[in-house]
Amino acid sequence: MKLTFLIACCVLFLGFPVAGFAQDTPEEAQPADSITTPIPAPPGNVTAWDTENDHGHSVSLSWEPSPDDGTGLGNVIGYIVFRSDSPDGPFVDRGVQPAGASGHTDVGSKEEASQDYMADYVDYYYKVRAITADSLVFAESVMVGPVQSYGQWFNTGRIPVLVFVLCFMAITIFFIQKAKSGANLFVRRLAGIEAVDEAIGRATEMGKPILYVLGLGTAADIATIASYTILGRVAKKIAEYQTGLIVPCYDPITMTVAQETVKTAYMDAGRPDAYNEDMVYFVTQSQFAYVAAVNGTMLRERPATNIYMGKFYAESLILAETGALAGSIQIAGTDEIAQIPFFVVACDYTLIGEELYAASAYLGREPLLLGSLKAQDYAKAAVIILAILGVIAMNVGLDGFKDLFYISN
Amino acid sequence: MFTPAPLLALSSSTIGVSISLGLVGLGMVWMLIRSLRARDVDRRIVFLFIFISVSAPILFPITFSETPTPVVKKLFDKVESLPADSKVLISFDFDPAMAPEVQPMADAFTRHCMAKNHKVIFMSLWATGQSLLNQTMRAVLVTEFPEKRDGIDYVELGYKAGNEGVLNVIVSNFRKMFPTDVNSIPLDSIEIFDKIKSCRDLDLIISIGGGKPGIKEWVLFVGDPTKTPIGAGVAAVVAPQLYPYYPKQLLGLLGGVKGAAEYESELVRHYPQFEEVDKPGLRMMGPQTFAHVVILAFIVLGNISFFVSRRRASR
Amino acid sequence: MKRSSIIIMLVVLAMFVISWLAKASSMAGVEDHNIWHGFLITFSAFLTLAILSFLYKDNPFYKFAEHLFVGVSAAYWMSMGFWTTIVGNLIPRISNSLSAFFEVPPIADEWALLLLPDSVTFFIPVILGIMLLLRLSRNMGWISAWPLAFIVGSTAGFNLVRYLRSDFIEQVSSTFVPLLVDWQGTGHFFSHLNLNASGQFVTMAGNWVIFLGVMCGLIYFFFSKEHKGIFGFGSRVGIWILMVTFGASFGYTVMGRISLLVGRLTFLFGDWLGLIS
Amino acid sequence: MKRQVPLALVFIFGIFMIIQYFIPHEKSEWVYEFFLDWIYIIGIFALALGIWSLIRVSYDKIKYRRPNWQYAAITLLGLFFMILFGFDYGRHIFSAEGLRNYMFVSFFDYILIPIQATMFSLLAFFIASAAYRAFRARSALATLLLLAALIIMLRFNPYFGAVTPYIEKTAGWLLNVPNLAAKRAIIIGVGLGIVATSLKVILGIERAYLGKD
Repeated sequence: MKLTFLIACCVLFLGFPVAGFAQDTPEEAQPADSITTPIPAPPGNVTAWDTENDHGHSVSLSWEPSPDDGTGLGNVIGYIVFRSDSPDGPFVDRGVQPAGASGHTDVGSKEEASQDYMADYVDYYYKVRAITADSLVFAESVMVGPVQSYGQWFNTGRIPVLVFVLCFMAITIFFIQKAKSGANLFVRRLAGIEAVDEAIGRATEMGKPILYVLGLGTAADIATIASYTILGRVAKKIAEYQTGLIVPCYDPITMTVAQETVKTAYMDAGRPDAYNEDMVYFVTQSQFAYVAAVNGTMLRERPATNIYMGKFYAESLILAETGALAGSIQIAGTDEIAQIPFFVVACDYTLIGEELYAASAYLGREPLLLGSLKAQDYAKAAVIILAILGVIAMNVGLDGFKDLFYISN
Repeated sequence: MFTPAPLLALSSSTIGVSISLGLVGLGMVWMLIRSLRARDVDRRIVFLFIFISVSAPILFPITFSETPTPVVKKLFDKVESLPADSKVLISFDFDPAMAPEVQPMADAFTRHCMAKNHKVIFMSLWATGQSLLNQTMRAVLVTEFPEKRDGIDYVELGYKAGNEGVLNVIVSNFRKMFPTDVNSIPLDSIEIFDKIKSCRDLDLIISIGGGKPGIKEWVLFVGDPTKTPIGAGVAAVVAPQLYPYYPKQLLGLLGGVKGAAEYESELVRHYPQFEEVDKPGLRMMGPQTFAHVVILAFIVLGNISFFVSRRRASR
Repeated sequence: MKRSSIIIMLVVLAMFVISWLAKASSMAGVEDHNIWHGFLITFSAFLTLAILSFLYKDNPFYKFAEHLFVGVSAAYWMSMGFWTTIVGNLIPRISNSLSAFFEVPPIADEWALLLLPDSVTFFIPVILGIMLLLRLSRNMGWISAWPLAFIVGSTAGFNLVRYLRSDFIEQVSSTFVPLLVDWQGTGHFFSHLNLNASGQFVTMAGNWVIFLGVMCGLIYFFFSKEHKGIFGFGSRVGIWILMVTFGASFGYTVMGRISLLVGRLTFLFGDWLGLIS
Repeated sequence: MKRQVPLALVFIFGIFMIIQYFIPHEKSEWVYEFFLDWIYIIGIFALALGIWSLIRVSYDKIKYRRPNWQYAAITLLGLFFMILFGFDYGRHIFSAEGLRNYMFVSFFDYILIPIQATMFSLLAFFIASAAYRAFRARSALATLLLLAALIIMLRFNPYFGAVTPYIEKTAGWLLNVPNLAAKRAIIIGVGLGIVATSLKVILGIERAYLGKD
């Protein structure tokens, strides 16, 4: 209480006129103020080093909190880190840490044009200042330095990722080899996929086309890539049954790919004559304009079946409901978790998340694709085992186990 | 196309809304009967119901008298109980996407503080908050309180980059982070700041947002060290995550449209002069609840007709 | 065209004109170019209604709005892309004279790739782009696969590591939850048994559900084994949990979706018809 | 040539991107940023391709008087004018004012925005009809779906949710516990699927996107 009163006085009478120089460099401390607020002890044992696993332009610091931080006088409310490129200043403010903090990372810009550009391979000197509520009362650590920043060529923090990448590659390649050697790999049936076939049959009977929507993904979205395989299979069947196919596209590159896929499918089916460039066409690259157009198509062409496979966002429900309105059978598949519920609710069959990828392998029926599907399953088994081990470890207090998975930056 | 206009103008909103309520109610009864006969309704009828239930409360603004929940009341009472000329900081920590939900709160807070003659400091931790801040200043301050003068009754510090860093500095010294206000007038020559050095000198801090940096940061970096009371307004989605801080670290919390509506109605109860001003919170409230109830009703109806038809089938 | 539809057309047209004039007159004095602004607002109101009319059934007005929307939006993205990417990003790097023509500041070389200046390296995407356009030609079409390969390949590599990290490793490690929260013996557990949300029992139950839920979910996504026996049970539990989640997220979204409609109707009743102050 | 080169490219760039992820050094960052820029630039050419396809399809529609051919004309008109305004004649044709051209902006504000917002707002109707149609206790699973949805909806209905703390608690639990578990299971699965598929692409096993030979 008394303290706050003192602070208030100091702010009123002394603080204010001087506060103009608030951005004061460490040199000009005002001994006069020490009467009002006791000066805290400085942070001890400051060390500075180049930040690991980064592109350079950054230095990390650590220090022991001032004895008056929390304990002692308890008037330290934070720390300011100062940097200079020469031992005798001028020092500039490089960031603030709250009370109790014992470290800071000084990250500069890598753009030479930028204000806080921080050059690599240059000597820097650091000070840490313990600040109190009164900006004129503070204590500074001894200066540390010189320290240089530079970029690394390997990110040790990401070793776990590397390990997993290699393991996964190994499993996949192993099973692909196995598949090549003709071992038959069992894959359980997926309701959604079985449905595709009968849906095509139904469309043929009704003499109505099939609408295939690749979603809003770009050509490189993995969901879209999986969708191509399914499209290829569907198109092949359609070509055999001589049913109509409509593929409106949102992304121009996706369109070119889809055209390629459908064309080949028709050739494989031995009916290149039946293929027609306008089956696969570009609409527009604007979400709701695309939806508007597809909705229109649904109500005008009255497709027997709508297949939605790929990436979908808010439009998922609009599409699915309009499709239901048009009385089409609807089969959906997406890895966009937020949208799965709407498809589940509004469609007849839904491939949930991973099933979409499984479907592409399952439909392709190529041993190679199935091989990688096996690899996925074994990875999942590994996850289950790891999770069980991890839980046990947690409960017997082996926290080290979790650190095996720790990825720094 | 314009014929309804005079009619609506004449009809007091209560009549209008009761009519539409009756319509919807009757419709529901009719559908209940249909469902009991196990007949499904065409979805167009569903659409129609939604349309009516949303548009009616918009046309005849039905303001359910919101009785504020304690978590809102406490915040209101705090602003109310502060003596005139208290220093209140309002931080706009949100973006246009969140704005429909939380901007009403910002407006309500601003009105309340102005009515109580508090000195208000506006700032934002979000780059996108700046424009929304200006929006509130234009819509509320300049138009409704022309007598209030910039720099004396309120000051706009605007946006400063640095997220929590900003808070870390202003906790000890505003001038370090904000040498000037948005109009680049040095704080030293701004009357409000005569007596303000750091966040400690504020009587109340209100953070409006729902993302990071936001309420959590204000509590951890400013509220806890300085013991300055902090109030918050957030999007409905994030409200549950903040309840743990109430009441120890958070004075009060407005959650989503509902919270805004409660505050607005409380405001009107104390300050009748705000009867006329637009109350988006309350306005949004009607349609949302109304339509929401209708949807729930539909789910129930759907199941009734389903069960009836199934019993028929089993017979 | 049937007579009835012609009549409808005329009626709508008449209403449009009326509302336009009314709007314009109501804006007179308040705004300059009130005729033009009246038209714009009336037109966007018309488009709004046209789209909404789709809820009843497909109709010429919806078709009109839809086709207009498609054309305009495609052009919009084209212009956007041209100005932001070609003019904003490509030209300043490859040619000073061109950037002078477009009045954009040239971007300094970063000598990034193989020590070639940007002005050279940035011709590569242009060439790839042109290759893509070549697909329009009958006999050179095959070359369009090259830029495709570049895009697909690099994004595949990009996705592989990032998803492995964020969707796999980090998710797995966050499944390591303590199943015995501050366990002080069975006796203590049952004596302190209570149902408040932060209580030991509830947290523990929660952790168990999370752990088993993830397990069963994964089992459901197992493809190389028939879902039978204990395995089948696991997958069934998995799908139950999935369904609960889907229901929950659906219910969660409802409120937000309604406010979208509120926004539109406020435009119709307020900005256009001026029924709400 | 026609087959091998693309597959080789995919492999090279794929592997490069994987390696790049482990090299924090500026140089690798630069290359990475360049690739992203490149992809955007190629995208624009592709967009031109798309516009071409749009024009051709609409043109054919008109030429062969396909059903609704009149509307195709509207599409073309909209396209034409918007591009015209977009490539504005401010200071000289192709001035960067393109996007600030008055007509361009008004087209955006009074055609694109209203239609877009309205399309989006259709969700309010569809979410209702979907709920009515699908939330029926047909089977055990459907019932679970229904109950979960009901509880959450009651929770977020400001009038029921507030009054019954029980619903509030249950809803909170649903969102924090089973929801978390299921989402995590899906995410892990999807993650695996994506990783596996990317790998297949890089190794040239999954090549549907090139069109089979």
